[in-house]
Amino acid sequence: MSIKVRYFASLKERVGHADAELLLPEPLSASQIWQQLNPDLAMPEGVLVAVNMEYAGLDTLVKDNDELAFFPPVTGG
Amino acid sequence: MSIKVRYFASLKERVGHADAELLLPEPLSASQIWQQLNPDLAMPEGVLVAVNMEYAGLDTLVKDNDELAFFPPVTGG
Amino acid sequence: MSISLTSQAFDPWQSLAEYQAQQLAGKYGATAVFVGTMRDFNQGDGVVGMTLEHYPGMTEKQLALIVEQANQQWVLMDTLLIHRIGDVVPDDSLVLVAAWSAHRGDAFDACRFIMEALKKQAPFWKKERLASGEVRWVESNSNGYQK
Amino acid sequence: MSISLTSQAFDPWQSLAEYQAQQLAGKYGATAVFVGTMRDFNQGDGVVGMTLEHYPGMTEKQLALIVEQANQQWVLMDTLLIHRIGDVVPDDSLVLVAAWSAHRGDAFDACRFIMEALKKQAPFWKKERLASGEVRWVESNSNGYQK
Repeated sequence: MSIKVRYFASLKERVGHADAELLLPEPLSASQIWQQLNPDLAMPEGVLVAVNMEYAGLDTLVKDNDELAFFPPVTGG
Repeated sequence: MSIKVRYFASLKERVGHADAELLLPEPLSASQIWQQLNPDLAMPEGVLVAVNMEYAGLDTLVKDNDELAFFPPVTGG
Repeated sequence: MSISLTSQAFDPWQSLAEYQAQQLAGKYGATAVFVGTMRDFNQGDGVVGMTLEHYPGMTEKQLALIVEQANQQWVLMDTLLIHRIGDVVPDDSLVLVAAWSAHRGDAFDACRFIMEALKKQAPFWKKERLASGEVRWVESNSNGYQK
Repeated sequence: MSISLTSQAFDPWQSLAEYQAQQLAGKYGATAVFVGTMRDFNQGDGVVGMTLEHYPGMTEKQLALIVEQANQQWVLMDTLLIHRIGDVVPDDSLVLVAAWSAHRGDAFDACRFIMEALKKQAPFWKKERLASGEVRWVESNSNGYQK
Protein backbone atom coordinates (compact mmCIF):
# COMPACT_ATOMS: atom_id res chain seq x y z
CA MET A 1 0.00 0.00 0.00
CA SER A 2 1.32 3.37 -1.05
CA ILE A 3 0.08 6.56 0.62
CA LYS A 4 0.92 10.15 -0.25
CA VAL A 5 1.04 12.45 2.76
CA ARG A 6 0.96 16.25 2.52
CA TYR A 7 1.43 19.04 5.07
CA PHE A 8 0.44 22.68 4.71
CA ALA A 9 1.19 26.09 6.18
CA SER A 10 2.58 26.18 9.75
CA LEU A 11 2.36 22.39 9.97
CA LYS A 12 4.59 22.02 6.93
CA GLU A 13 7.17 24.22 8.66
CA ARG A 14 6.99 22.27 11.93
CA VAL A 15 7.29 18.91 10.21
CA GLY A 16 10.05 20.32 8.02
CA HIS A 17 8.77 19.13 4.65
CA ALA A 18 5.68 19.36 2.42
CA ASP A 19 5.24 15.77 1.29
CA ALA A 20 5.98 12.22 2.29
CA GLU A 21 5.44 8.85 0.64
CA LEU A 22 4.56 5.94 2.85
CA LEU A 23 4.47 2.21 2.13
CA LEU A 24 2.20 0.26 4.49
CA PRO A 25 1.52 -3.47 4.84
CA GLU A 26 -2.08 -2.76 5.95
CA PRO A 27 -4.51 0.20 6.20
CA LEU A 28 -3.89 2.56 9.11
CA SER A 29 -5.88 5.49 10.43
CA ALA A 30 -4.83 9.08 9.76
CA SER A 31 -3.61 9.52 13.34
CA GLN A 32 -1.65 6.24 13.25
CA ILE A 33 0.05 7.43 10.07
CA TRP A 34 0.92 10.73 11.77
CA GLN A 35 2.53 8.85 14.66
CA GLN A 36 4.46 6.58 12.34
CA LEU A 37 5.78 9.51 10.28
CA ASN A 38 6.33 11.93 13.17
CA PRO A 39 7.22 9.81 16.21
CA ASP A 40 8.81 12.77 17.99
CA LEU A 41 6.05 15.32 17.28
CA ALA A 42 2.66 15.06 18.95
CA MET A 43 -0.07 16.19 16.56
CA PRO A 44 -0.87 19.83 17.42
CA GLU A 45 -4.38 20.54 18.64
CA GLY A 46 -6.88 21.55 15.99
CA VAL A 47 -5.09 19.86 13.10
CA LEU A 48 -7.45 19.12 10.21
CA VAL A 49 -7.30 15.96 8.12
CA ALA A 50 -8.28 15.45 4.50
CA VAL A 51 -8.30 12.24 2.50
CA ASN A 52 -8.36 12.69 -1.25
CA MET A 53 -9.15 16.38 -0.79
CA GLU A 54 -12.21 15.80 1.38
CA TYR A 55 -12.34 16.44 5.11
CA ALA A 56 -11.93 13.27 7.14
CA GLY A 57 -11.60 12.23 10.77
CA LEU A 58 -8.43 11.27 12.63
CA ASP A 59 -9.69 7.69 12.74
CA THR A 60 -10.42 7.50 9.00
CA LEU A 61 -8.69 4.45 7.51
CA VAL A 62 -6.41 5.45 4.68
CA LYS A 63 -6.32 3.12 1.65
CA ASP A 64 -3.90 2.34 -1.13
CA ASN A 65 -3.16 5.35 -3.36
CA ASP A 66 -4.98 7.75 -1.06
CA GLU A 67 -3.71 11.28 -0.61
CA LEU A 68 -3.70 12.16 3.09
CA ALA A 69 -3.28 15.79 4.15
CA PHE A 70 -2.68 17.42 7.54
CA PHE A 71 -3.12 21.15 8.04
CA PRO A 72 -3.83 23.79 10.67
CA PRO A 73 -7.20 25.62 10.98
CA VAL A 74 -7.88 27.50 7.75
CA THR A 75 -7.63 31.29 7.65
CA GLY A 76 -8.83 32.32 4.20
CA GLY A 77 -11.28 34.99 3.18
CA MET B 1 -53.99 77.80 12.77
CA SER B 2 -52.70 76.97 9.33
CA ILE B 3 -51.88 73.39 8.36
CA LYS B 4 -50.37 72.11 5.13
CA VAL B 5 -51.65 68.68 4.10
CA ARG B 6 -49.96 66.47 1.49
CA TYR B 7 -50.93 63.21 -0.19
CA PHE B 8 -48.66 60.84 -2.08
CA ALA B 9 -48.82 58.03 -4.63
CA SER B 10 -52.10 56.09 -4.89
CA LEU B 11 -53.62 58.18 -2.09
CA LYS B 12 -52.97 61.36 -4.04
CA GLU B 13 -54.87 59.84 -6.97
CA ARG B 14 -57.80 58.74 -4.80
CA VAL B 15 -58.07 62.11 -3.09
CA GLY B 16 -57.67 63.84 -6.41
CA HIS B 17 -55.02 66.36 -5.45
CA ALA B 18 -51.52 66.50 -3.95
CA ASP B 19 -51.88 69.33 -1.42
CA ALA B 20 -54.39 71.12 0.72
CA GLU B 21 -54.22 74.10 3.06
CA LEU B 22 -56.38 74.03 6.16
CA LEU B 23 -57.24 76.76 8.62
CA LEU B 24 -58.29 75.48 12.04
CA PRO B 25 -59.59 77.26 15.15
CA GLU B 26 -57.93 74.65 17.41
CA PRO B 27 -55.49 71.68 17.13
CA LEU B 28 -56.98 68.49 15.70
CA SER B 29 -55.59 64.99 15.36
CA ALA B 30 -54.35 63.67 12.01
CA SER B 31 -57.41 61.43 11.65
CA GLN B 32 -59.79 64.28 12.50
CA ILE B 33 -58.13 66.39 9.82
CA TRP B 34 -58.53 63.55 7.32
CA GLN B 35 -62.27 63.37 8.12
CA GLN B 36 -62.68 67.09 7.81
CA LEU B 37 -60.89 67.23 4.45
CA ASN B 38 -62.29 63.99 3.04
CA PRO B 39 -65.78 63.56 4.51
CA ASP B 40 -66.82 61.16 1.74
CA LEU B 41 -63.68 58.99 1.76
CA ALA B 42 -62.91 56.67 4.68
CA MET B 43 -59.18 56.53 5.28
CA PRO B 44 -57.89 53.38 3.52
CA GLU B 45 -56.35 50.72 5.73
CA GLY B 46 -52.60 50.93 6.19
CA VAL B 47 -52.31 54.65 5.51
CA LEU B 48 -49.18 56.15 7.03
CA VAL B 49 -49.02 59.56 8.65
CA ALA B 50 -46.10 61.96 8.90
CA VAL B 51 -45.96 65.30 10.70
CA ASN B 52 -43.12 67.57 9.64
CA MET B 53 -41.52 64.67 7.73
CA GLU B 54 -41.44 62.35 10.74
CA TYR B 55 -43.71 59.36 11.21
CA ALA B 56 -46.62 60.06 13.51
CA GLY B 57 -49.76 58.35 14.79
CA LEU B 58 -53.33 58.93 13.63
CA ASP B 59 -54.04 60.54 17.01
CA THR B 60 -51.09 62.94 16.83
CA LEU B 61 -52.25 66.50 17.40
CA VAL B 62 -51.26 68.73 14.53
CA LYS B 63 -50.13 72.25 15.40
CA ASP B 64 -49.94 75.59 13.64
CA ASN B 65 -47.65 75.57 10.60
CA ASP B 66 -47.20 71.80 10.71
CA GLU B 67 -46.91 69.84 7.50
CA LEU B 68 -49.15 66.78 7.68
CA ALA B 69 -48.75 63.98 5.12
CA PHE B 70 -50.83 60.90 4.32
CA PHE B 71 -49.47 58.12 2.16
CA PRO B 72 -49.83 54.39 1.42
CA PRO B 73 -47.32 51.75 2.57
CA VAL B 74 -43.94 52.49 1.07
CA THR B 75 -42.52 50.34 -1.72
CA GLY B 76 -39.00 51.57 -2.35
CA GLY B 77 -35.77 49.64 -2.65
CA MET C 1 -21.03 58.77 4.44
CA SER C 2 -23.10 59.56 1.39
CA ILE C 3 -26.84 59.35 0.72
CA SER C 4 -28.21 60.40 -2.62
CA LEU C 5 -31.32 60.27 -4.75
CA THR C 6 -30.81 60.31 -8.48
CA SER C 7 -33.10 60.55 -11.47
CA GLN C 8 -30.25 59.33 -13.72
CA ALA C 9 -29.37 55.69 -14.35
CA PHE C 10 -26.29 54.70 -12.34
CA ASP C 11 -23.83 51.83 -12.56
CA PRO C 12 -23.55 50.43 -9.02
CA TRP C 13 -20.08 48.97 -9.51
CA GLN C 14 -18.72 52.20 -10.95
CA SER C 15 -20.35 54.17 -8.12
CA LEU C 16 -18.66 51.86 -5.61
CA ALA C 17 -15.28 52.14 -7.33
CA GLU C 18 -15.49 55.93 -7.39
CA TYR C 19 -16.70 56.25 -3.83
CA GLN C 20 -14.16 53.81 -2.48
CA ALA C 21 -11.34 55.67 -4.20
CA GLN C 22 -11.99 58.48 -1.69
CA GLN C 23 -11.85 56.13 1.31
CA LEU C 24 -9.04 56.00 3.82
CA ALA C 25 -6.82 53.18 2.56
CA GLY C 26 -6.02 50.08 4.59
CA LYS C 27 -8.54 50.59 7.36
CA TYR C 28 -11.58 48.58 6.31
CA GLY C 29 -11.42 44.82 5.95
CA ALA C 30 -15.00 44.13 4.96
CA THR C 31 -17.44 45.59 2.47
CA ALA C 32 -21.02 44.36 2.22
CA VAL C 33 -23.11 45.56 -0.69
CA PHE C 34 -26.68 45.16 -1.81
CA VAL C 35 -27.99 46.20 -5.20
CA GLY C 36 -31.67 46.09 -6.09
CA THR C 37 -32.37 45.89 -9.81
CA MET C 38 -35.61 46.44 -11.68
CA ARG C 39 -36.99 43.18 -13.03
CA ASP C 40 -39.09 42.83 -16.17
CA PHE C 41 -41.80 40.90 -14.34
CA ASN C 42 -43.75 41.20 -11.09
CA GLN C 43 -46.61 39.15 -9.70
CA GLY C 44 -46.81 37.18 -12.93
CA ASP C 45 -46.99 40.19 -15.26
CA GLY C 46 -44.49 41.61 -17.71
CA VAL C 47 -43.36 45.08 -16.62
CA VAL C 48 -41.98 47.53 -19.16
CA GLY C 49 -41.33 50.54 -16.96
CA MET C 50 -41.84 52.07 -13.57
CA THR C 51 -42.03 55.46 -11.90
CA LEU C 52 -40.52 55.93 -8.46
CA GLU C 53 -42.30 58.67 -6.53
CA HIS C 54 -40.83 60.00 -3.29
CA TYR C 55 -41.50 62.65 -0.64
CA PRO C 56 -38.79 65.29 -1.15
CA GLY C 57 -37.34 66.21 2.22
CA MET C 58 -38.85 63.35 4.21
CA THR C 59 -37.21 60.66 2.09
CA GLU C 60 -33.74 62.12 2.67
CA LYS C 61 -34.53 62.58 6.37
CA GLN C 62 -35.66 58.97 6.80
CA LEU C 63 -32.65 57.59 4.94
CA ALA C 64 -30.29 59.66 7.11
CA LEU C 65 -32.05 58.36 10.22
CA ILE C 66 -31.73 54.74 9.09
CA VAL C 67 -28.02 55.11 8.34
CA GLU C 68 -27.55 56.82 11.71
CA GLN C 69 -29.28 53.91 13.44
CA ALA C 70 -26.96 51.49 11.65
CA ASN C 71 -23.97 53.48 12.86
CA GLN C 72 -25.27 53.28 16.41
CA GLN C 73 -25.66 49.52 16.27
CA TRP C 74 -22.52 48.53 14.38
CA VAL C 75 -18.97 49.81 14.02
CA LEU C 76 -18.79 51.11 10.48
CA MET C 77 -16.06 53.00 8.64
CA ASP C 78 -18.37 54.33 5.99
CA THR C 79 -21.68 53.82 4.19
CA LEU C 80 -22.94 54.62 0.71
CA LEU C 81 -26.60 54.73 -0.25
CA ILE C 82 -27.98 55.59 -3.70
CA HIS C 83 -31.67 55.36 -4.63
CA ARG C 84 -33.22 55.98 -8.02
CA ILE C 85 -36.23 58.27 -8.38
CA GLY C 86 -38.41 59.07 -11.41
CA ASP C 87 -38.76 56.88 -14.48
CA VAL C 88 -36.89 53.59 -14.64
CA VAL C 89 -36.77 50.63 -17.01
CA PRO C 90 -35.95 46.94 -16.48
CA ASP C 91 -32.30 46.25 -15.61
CA ASP C 92 -31.88 49.70 -14.07
CA SER C 93 -30.32 49.66 -10.62
CA LEU C 94 -32.90 50.96 -8.15
CA VAL C 95 -30.94 50.98 -4.92
CA LEU C 96 -27.37 50.51 -3.77
CA VAL C 97 -26.40 50.09 -0.12
CA ALA C 98 -22.78 49.55 0.90
CA ALA C 99 -21.25 49.30 4.36
CA TRP C 100 -17.52 49.30 5.06
CA SER C 101 -16.25 47.96 8.36
CA ALA C 102 -13.20 46.37 9.97
CA HIS C 103 -15.19 43.16 10.45
CA ARG C 104 -17.53 41.26 8.17
CA GLY C 105 -20.26 40.67 10.75
CA ASP C 106 -20.76 44.41 11.18
CA ALA C 107 -20.68 45.08 7.43
CA PHE C 108 -23.19 42.31 6.64
CA ASP C 109 -25.57 43.17 9.48
CA ALA C 110 -25.53 46.90 8.83
CA CYS C 111 -26.04 46.54 5.07
CA ARG C 112 -29.01 44.28 5.59
CA PHE C 113 -30.49 46.42 8.35
CA ILE C 114 -30.32 49.50 6.13
CA MET C 115 -32.04 47.67 3.26
CA GLU C 116 -34.83 46.26 5.43
CA ALA C 117 -35.44 49.59 7.16
CA LEU C 118 -35.41 51.40 3.81
CA LYS C 119 -37.99 48.98 2.40
CA LYS C 120 -40.22 49.51 5.44
CA GLN C 121 -39.76 53.20 6.25
CA ALA C 122 -38.33 55.28 3.40
CA PRO C 123 -41.11 57.10 1.52
CA PHE C 124 -40.82 55.75 -2.02
CA TRP C 125 -43.69 54.39 -4.10
CA LYS C 126 -43.50 52.34 -7.27
CA LYS C 127 -45.96 52.65 -10.11
CA GLU C 128 -45.59 49.95 -12.72
CA ARG C 129 -46.37 50.10 -16.43
CA LEU C 130 -47.26 46.60 -17.55
CA ALA C 131 -46.70 45.03 -20.95
CA SER C 132 -50.51 44.85 -21.22
CA GLY C 133 -50.69 48.65 -21.07
CA GLU C 134 -52.13 48.64 -17.56
CA VAL C 135 -50.62 50.97 -14.97
CA ARG C 136 -50.70 50.00 -11.30
CA TRP C 137 -49.22 50.94 -7.94
CA VAL C 138 -47.11 48.31 -6.20
CA GLU C 139 -48.97 47.74 -2.95
CA SER C 140 -46.43 46.56 -0.42
CA ASN C 141 -42.89 45.39 0.12
CA SER C 142 -42.03 41.93 1.37
CA ASN C 143 -40.02 41.31 4.52
CA GLY C 144 -36.54 40.33 3.35
CA TYR C 145 -35.67 38.44 6.51
CA GLN C 146 -38.32 35.78 5.94
CA LYS C 147 -37.80 33.01 3.44
CA MET D 1 -21.50 30.35 -11.81
CA SER D 2 -17.82 31.10 -11.56
CA ILE D 3 -15.20 30.23 -8.95
CA SER D 4 -11.63 31.32 -9.42
CA LEU D 5 -8.32 31.63 -7.62
CA THR D 6 -6.01 34.35 -8.79
CA SER D 7 -2.46 35.36 -7.99
CA GLN D 8 -3.07 38.74 -9.64
CA ALA D 9 -4.59 41.77 -7.92
CA PHE D 10 -8.22 42.23 -8.95
CA ASP D 11 -10.68 45.11 -8.77
CA PRO D 12 -13.86 43.66 -7.25
CA TRP D 13 -16.18 46.26 -8.79
CA GLN D 14 -14.70 45.77 -12.24
CA SER D 15 -14.94 42.00 -11.84
CA LEU D 16 -18.61 42.38 -10.93
CA ALA D 17 -19.32 44.71 -13.84
CA GLU D 18 -17.66 42.33 -16.29
CA TYR D 19 -19.30 39.23 -14.90
CA GLN D 20 -22.72 40.81 -14.72
CA ALA D 21 -22.47 41.95 -18.35
CA GLN D 22 -22.70 38.26 -19.27
CA GLN D 23 -25.80 37.71 -17.10
CA LEU D 24 -29.31 37.20 -18.41
CA ALA D 25 -30.86 40.68 -18.29
CA GLY D 26 -33.98 41.47 -16.32
CA LYS D 27 -34.21 38.26 -14.33
CA TYR D 28 -32.47 39.04 -11.06
CA GLY D 29 -33.78 41.67 -8.69
CA ALA D 30 -31.22 41.35 -5.93
CA THR D 31 -27.45 41.19 -5.76
CA ALA D 32 -25.61 40.71 -2.48
CA VAL D 33 -21.86 41.14 -2.45
CA PHE D 34 -19.10 40.76 0.07
CA VAL D 35 -15.53 41.92 -0.45
CA GLY D 36 -12.75 41.14 2.00
CA THR D 37 -9.83 43.54 1.83
CA MET D 38 -6.38 43.22 3.34
CA ARG D 39 -5.88 45.61 6.23
CA ASP D 40 -2.56 47.12 7.27
CA PHE D 41 -2.98 46.02 10.87
CA ASN D 42 -3.95 42.83 12.71
CA GLN D 43 -4.03 42.05 16.43
CA GLY D 44 -2.42 45.37 17.19
CA ASP D 45 0.48 45.04 14.79
CA GLY D 46 1.24 46.82 11.53
CA VAL D 47 1.19 44.38 8.63
CA VAL D 48 3.10 45.17 5.43
CA GLY D 49 2.33 42.05 3.39
CA MET D 50 0.89 38.59 3.43
CA THR D 51 1.18 35.29 1.61
CA LEU D 52 -1.96 33.24 0.99
CA GLU D 53 -1.16 29.55 0.79
CA HIS D 54 -3.76 27.08 -0.46
CA TYR D 55 -4.16 23.38 -1.23
CA PRO D 56 -4.39 23.16 -5.03
CA GLY D 57 -7.23 20.85 -5.95
CA MET D 58 -8.84 20.67 -2.53
CA THR D 59 -9.42 24.42 -2.28
CA GLU D 60 -11.33 24.47 -5.59
CA LYS D 61 -13.24 21.34 -4.55
CA GLN D 62 -14.29 22.84 -1.21
CA LEU D 63 -15.34 26.14 -2.77
CA ALA D 64 -17.45 24.32 -5.37
CA LEU D 65 -19.08 22.29 -2.59
CA ILE D 66 -19.91 25.43 -0.59
CA VAL D 67 -21.47 27.17 -3.60
CA GLU D 68 -23.43 23.99 -4.38
CA GLN D 69 -24.75 23.93 -0.80
CA ALA D 70 -25.83 27.56 -1.15
CA ASN D 71 -27.69 26.68 -4.35
CA GLN D 72 -29.49 23.86 -2.55
CA GLN D 73 -30.62 26.14 0.27
CA TRP D 74 -31.57 29.27 -1.67
CA VAL D 75 -32.93 30.11 -5.09
CA LEU D 76 -30.05 31.81 -6.88
CA MET D 77 -29.67 32.96 -10.47
CA ASP D 78 -25.90 33.04 -10.32
CA THR D 79 -22.86 33.28 -8.05
CA LEU D 80 -19.37 34.67 -8.45
CA LEU D 81 -16.47 33.84 -6.17
CA ILE D 82 -12.91 35.11 -6.54
CA HIS D 83 -10.13 34.45 -4.00
CA ARG D 84 -6.58 35.75 -4.07
CA ILE D 85 -3.63 33.42 -3.60
CA GLY D 86 0.07 34.14 -3.27
CA ASP D 87 1.58 37.45 -2.20
CA VAL D 88 -0.72 40.32 -1.29
CA VAL D 89 -0.30 43.81 0.15
CA PRO D 90 -2.61 46.05 2.21
CA ASP D 91 -5.67 47.32 0.28
CA ASP D 92 -5.64 44.29 -2.01
CA SER D 93 -9.00 42.57 -2.34
CA LEU D 94 -8.66 39.08 -0.89
CA VAL D 95 -12.08 37.63 -1.58
CA LEU D 96 -15.22 38.53 -3.51
CA VAL D 97 -18.51 36.67 -3.13
CA ALA D 98 -21.60 37.73 -5.06
CA ALA D 99 -25.03 36.11 -5.22
CA TRP D 100 -27.76 37.11 -7.68
CA SER D 101 -31.35 36.19 -6.94
CA ALA D 102 -34.91 37.26 -7.63
CA HIS D 103 -35.32 38.13 -3.95
CA ARG D 104 -33.08 39.96 -1.50
CA GLY D 105 -33.47 37.46 1.35
CA ASP D 106 -32.00 34.67 -0.76
CA ALA D 107 -29.18 36.86 -2.08
CA PHE D 108 -28.21 38.11 1.40
CA ASP D 109 -28.42 34.72 3.08
CA ALA D 110 -26.53 32.88 0.36
CA CYS D 111 -23.75 35.47 0.17
CA ARG D 112 -23.22 35.34 3.89
CA PHE D 113 -23.42 31.56 4.06
CA ILE D 114 -20.76 31.24 1.35
CA MET D 115 -18.44 33.67 3.21
CA GLU D 116 -18.84 31.95 6.58
CA ALA D 117 -18.38 28.47 5.10
CA LEU D 118 -15.35 29.66 3.13
CA LYS D 119 -13.77 31.09 6.29
CA LYS D 120 -14.34 27.82 8.13
CA GLN D 121 -13.72 25.18 5.47
CA ALA D 122 -11.78 26.39 2.45
CA PRO D 123 -8.09 25.47 2.74
CA PHE D 124 -6.33 28.83 2.70
CA TRP D 125 -3.70 29.97 5.18
CA LYS D 126 -2.40 33.47 5.78
CA LYS D 127 1.19 34.25 6.66
CA GLU D 128 1.73 37.86 7.70
CA ARG D 129 4.83 39.99 7.33
CA LEU D 130 4.77 42.57 10.11
CA ALA D 131 6.18 46.07 10.05
CA SER D 132 8.58 44.88 12.77
CA GLY D 133 10.09 42.37 10.34
CA GLU D 134 8.50 39.41 12.11
CA VAL D 135 6.70 36.78 10.01
CA ARG D 136 3.80 34.85 11.54
CA TRP D 137 0.95 32.56 10.58
CA VAL D 138 -2.56 33.82 11.28
CA GLU D 139 -3.92 31.22 13.68
CA SER D 140 -7.68 31.22 13.22
CA ASN D 141 -10.64 32.94 11.67
CA SER D 142 -13.39 34.54 13.70
CA ASN D 143 -17.04 33.58 13.39
CA GLY D 144 -18.69 36.34 11.38
CA TYR D 145 -22.16 35.66 12.72
CA GLN D 146 -21.24 36.65 16.27
CA LYS D 147 -20.92 40.25 17.31
